[in-house]
Amino acid sequence: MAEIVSLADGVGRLVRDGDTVALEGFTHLIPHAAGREIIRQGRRDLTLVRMTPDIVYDQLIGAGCARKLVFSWGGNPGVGSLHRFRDAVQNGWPAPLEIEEHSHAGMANRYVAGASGLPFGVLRGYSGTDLPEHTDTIKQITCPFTGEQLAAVPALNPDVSIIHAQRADRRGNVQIWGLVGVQKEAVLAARRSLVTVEEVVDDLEPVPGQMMLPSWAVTYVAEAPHGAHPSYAQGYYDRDNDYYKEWDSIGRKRDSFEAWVRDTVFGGEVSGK
Amino acid sequence: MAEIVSLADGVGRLVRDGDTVALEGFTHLIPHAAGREIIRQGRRDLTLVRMTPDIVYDQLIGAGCARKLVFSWGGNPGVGSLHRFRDAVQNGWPAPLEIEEHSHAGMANRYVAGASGLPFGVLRGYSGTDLPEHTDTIKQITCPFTGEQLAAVPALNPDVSIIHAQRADRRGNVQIWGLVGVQKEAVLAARRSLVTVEEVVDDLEPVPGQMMLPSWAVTYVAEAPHGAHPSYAQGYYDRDNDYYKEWDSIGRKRDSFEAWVRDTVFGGEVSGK
Amino acid sequence: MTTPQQQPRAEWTPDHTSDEMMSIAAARALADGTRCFVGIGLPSTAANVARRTHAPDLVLIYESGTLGSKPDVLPSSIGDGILAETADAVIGVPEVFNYWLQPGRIDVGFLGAAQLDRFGNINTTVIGDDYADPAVRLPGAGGAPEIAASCREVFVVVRQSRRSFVEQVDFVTSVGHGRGRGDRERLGLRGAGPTLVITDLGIFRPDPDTRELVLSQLHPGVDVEQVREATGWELTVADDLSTTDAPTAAELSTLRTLKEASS
Amino acid sequence: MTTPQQQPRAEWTPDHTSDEMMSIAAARALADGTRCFVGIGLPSTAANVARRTHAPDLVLIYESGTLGSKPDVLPSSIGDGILAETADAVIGVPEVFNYWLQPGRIDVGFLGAAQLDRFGNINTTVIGDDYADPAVRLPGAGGAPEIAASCREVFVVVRQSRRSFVEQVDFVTSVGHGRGRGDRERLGLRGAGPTLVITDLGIFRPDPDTRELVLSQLHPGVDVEQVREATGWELTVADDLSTTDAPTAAELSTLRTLKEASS
Repeated sequence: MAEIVSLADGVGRLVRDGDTVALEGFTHLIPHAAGREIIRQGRRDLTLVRMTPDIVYDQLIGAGCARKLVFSWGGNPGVGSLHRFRDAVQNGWPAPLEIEEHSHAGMANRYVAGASGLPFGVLRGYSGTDLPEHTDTIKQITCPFTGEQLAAVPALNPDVSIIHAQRADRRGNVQIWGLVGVQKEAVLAARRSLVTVEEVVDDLEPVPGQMMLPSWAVTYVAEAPHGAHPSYAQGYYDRDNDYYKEWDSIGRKRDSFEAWVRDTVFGGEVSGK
Repeated sequence: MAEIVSLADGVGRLVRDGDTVALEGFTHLIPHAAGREIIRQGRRDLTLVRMTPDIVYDQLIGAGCARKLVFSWGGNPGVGSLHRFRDAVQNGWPAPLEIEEHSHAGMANRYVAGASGLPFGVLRGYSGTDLPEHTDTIKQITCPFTGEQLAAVPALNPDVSIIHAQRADRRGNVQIWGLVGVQKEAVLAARRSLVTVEEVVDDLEPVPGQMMLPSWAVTYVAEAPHGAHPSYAQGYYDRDNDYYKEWDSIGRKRDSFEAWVRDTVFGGEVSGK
Repeated sequence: MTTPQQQPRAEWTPDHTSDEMMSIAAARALADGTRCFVGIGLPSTAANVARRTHAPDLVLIYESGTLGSKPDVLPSSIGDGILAETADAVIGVPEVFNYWLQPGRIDVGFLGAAQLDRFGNINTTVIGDDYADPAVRLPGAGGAPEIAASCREVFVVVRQSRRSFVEQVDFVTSVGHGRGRGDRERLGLRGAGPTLVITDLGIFRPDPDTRELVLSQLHPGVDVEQVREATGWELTVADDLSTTDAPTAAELSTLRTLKEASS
Repeated sequence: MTTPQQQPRAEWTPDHTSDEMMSIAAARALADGTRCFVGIGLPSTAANVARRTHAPDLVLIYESGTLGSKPDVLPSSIGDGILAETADAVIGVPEVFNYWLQPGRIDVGFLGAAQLDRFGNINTTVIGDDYADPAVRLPGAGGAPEIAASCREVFVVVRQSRRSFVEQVDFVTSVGHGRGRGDRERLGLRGAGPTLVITDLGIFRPDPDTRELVLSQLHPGVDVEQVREATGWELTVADDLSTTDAPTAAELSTLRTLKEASS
């Protein structure tokens, strides 16, 4: 059964230096509050896993939490580049960043394999691209029935997965709706998990399109209202498109980024509105 | 885009002698009306695929439509045996029935592979059982990363899959809710598909737990009110448990079964209430 | 799984039948909070009794796609609407097996059997030596092979006779302990296998060394000789053989209420 | 995919910019009823113009998990709430790739590119020869490799320059026609690959024999020399080179209304 804790306790008890950590949320319900809490707690040497490292990982990478990034698309969606990610890859600032690069289909199937208790997943992918030359977690496998060659990718089983959801009840059952991305797979693939939620309620009214995570499949639940900002939480608030544009200038320079860490992460200010 | 047709036309245009046909529906939404229509149209030499061949396949097998059965559990749920199935396997009546036998996990993964355009699926399954000795569609595969041995099963890609759903709109978009079983996979794995529905409506109001099949993923939609009877259609009618018990006596003897075919399938009577 | 007619062949007290004792003993084996993968028939009855007595937080998982069902009547099939309507989550069948069963998230797999052998292997496929020409064609595997492989442990509930309790099953549908200790590990099966077999006569547990099923508990009013008569191999009796507590009035009334409501 | 600032570098008429011509030409390429896997940025703009003009039944599929989205404003990311709220079906990301893209259910994959080469191969990974120490780190693959592999055909929309239109991409993120005819078959790629490349200067199609991208259409006001200047390989011009129809007033107003509403 998931225990309901504070965000600081949830991150503090679950995320350790050197862990492999996945924060998931595909454009919707990105766990930004948890990301800032990891920076605040000064975690180091993390292997960060995420299909779409966008602002939340630009922040963690810039703050020096990461040693390695496992990903398939790293950008500021609708705006452009992630400057902290680029600075780490191109200049090793604030620390060198090892990368393990896949496609979305490959990453999704790695999570599926992880959630399924299988050591690998199979897909029609990567053929003819330059990715297998640089990513040693892409191999070939032969169909035992047809002889066809397909791609195999190893399961992802993060030490900790963190996602954001709309609601949980007091027993720790989690309810998510709208775009659900790869969140269920990320939680089920992980050894430990934290779900931050907009609110904890007495009863979860059914919602069309809902995905439920039973309490016993989750380690901790923490209330973090507005915890997906600047991304959005369907039914609660919209995407803050201006923030994504603003991040382009905050993240562009090291000093403006460091000021953001100082003022917003450690200054205790609430980011955004 | 799915075309909306009559049940007779849908079955008539899609199901041909010798086809591999899957009627799916896991205890809920079993396409019984379509099964009777296949008997009525006198199809022969079908390879019938279904995880849980229950009454609907007992009827098709007894009526002589089937040459082969691909399945994982053949019984009358909550009641006992399928007498027509037993008579075919044990005595070859009315025709010998070849069987290809899997577990539920294996069958589910065969549909998943079929729906995914992959030639095979991988699972932790069958190890130590006597099934691989008798079923040549179970092989071993080695994980290219860990060296672990796992089971591989070939994709199922029926010529035709038939399912029953609660509703479709006039464009042929299909809405199902409640237990959704393996129906999406069965339709997506098939070359052609027929969805029978309780009703065709102007607009599909969202329902919690719904699964949607877009019109362009389906070949034909046919209205067949009460088409899942004696199984149930959540939101429409309950399971007719008495019918399942009654079937035990109808199916037990060849002559009572033949009377049922004559009277209920060809006599035009509506079965059950 | 076949459901023979209930035959109260040993009514040793006027208070309960041997079938009732079996269901109640099986129910007691489920600790509160356990995540239990429930087969239909005897296992489902027992699990629902448990949830209404000592284990209100028992998590019932049915292969039809329900996690945490809380039915208020006994479902007559594993896909009854009541299971979906009262579940914490409803999911597709592939997800049940791939995301929930296969990774070892389920504590107890609760299975029935047509034949069970000395090492807890289960047959629900064919009776007879020839698969191609069986004496009796049974329903087949269903979810059982992977339930038996992947749940942390397996409880089997079965009516005991020389027909059902055999030296070696005619067909291994679901692996128990193979031919003895070490076989599960060799086969890569990750759960502990059958740790408890509950019958209408008593309770069996695998010997820690040999993994042979050993009579460890007698239901009230049953003696060892009766069990030996109904066992198709040379029965071993545990040194610390004990007797099952008779059903309490509360247990019996819960079971009977459930049964009545569903008939 | 990076989104360079819009630079109306060739306003040959007072009526429209070269970027507008590009978006409208791209929109026209989508036949009504087409199932289109839409990348964000230029492809999304074009697809939404098409749906509002000649192709009301265009089926928009976004990798964030929406089938049949009908947004009334331009989504600012592939996961905008408007895409889910207006979709025929909302599904998880693994399902998008496994059940819908991989089996070849999608007619057109609509992609952007940072670099595109003579054979339509796409680079969105790194600029420079050394992957480990890149001159410019780009966002990476996203869904593109499998979109390019599995859609029945691929349309690419890209602003053309010697920087983006190169002899050979620095990194093959997504395969176009490899190094020429037969390469896709050899690699087991089941879709036809890029059949259309729409730029701000004109339209390219692969030569049926060599699979080299050949200029087949010029946008109004552009001449071949301008295209040659902006092409990083020795340009081949189709014998039947034609000129794109200028945007209609309806097309332009649709595009501008969409753009305004989203800014």
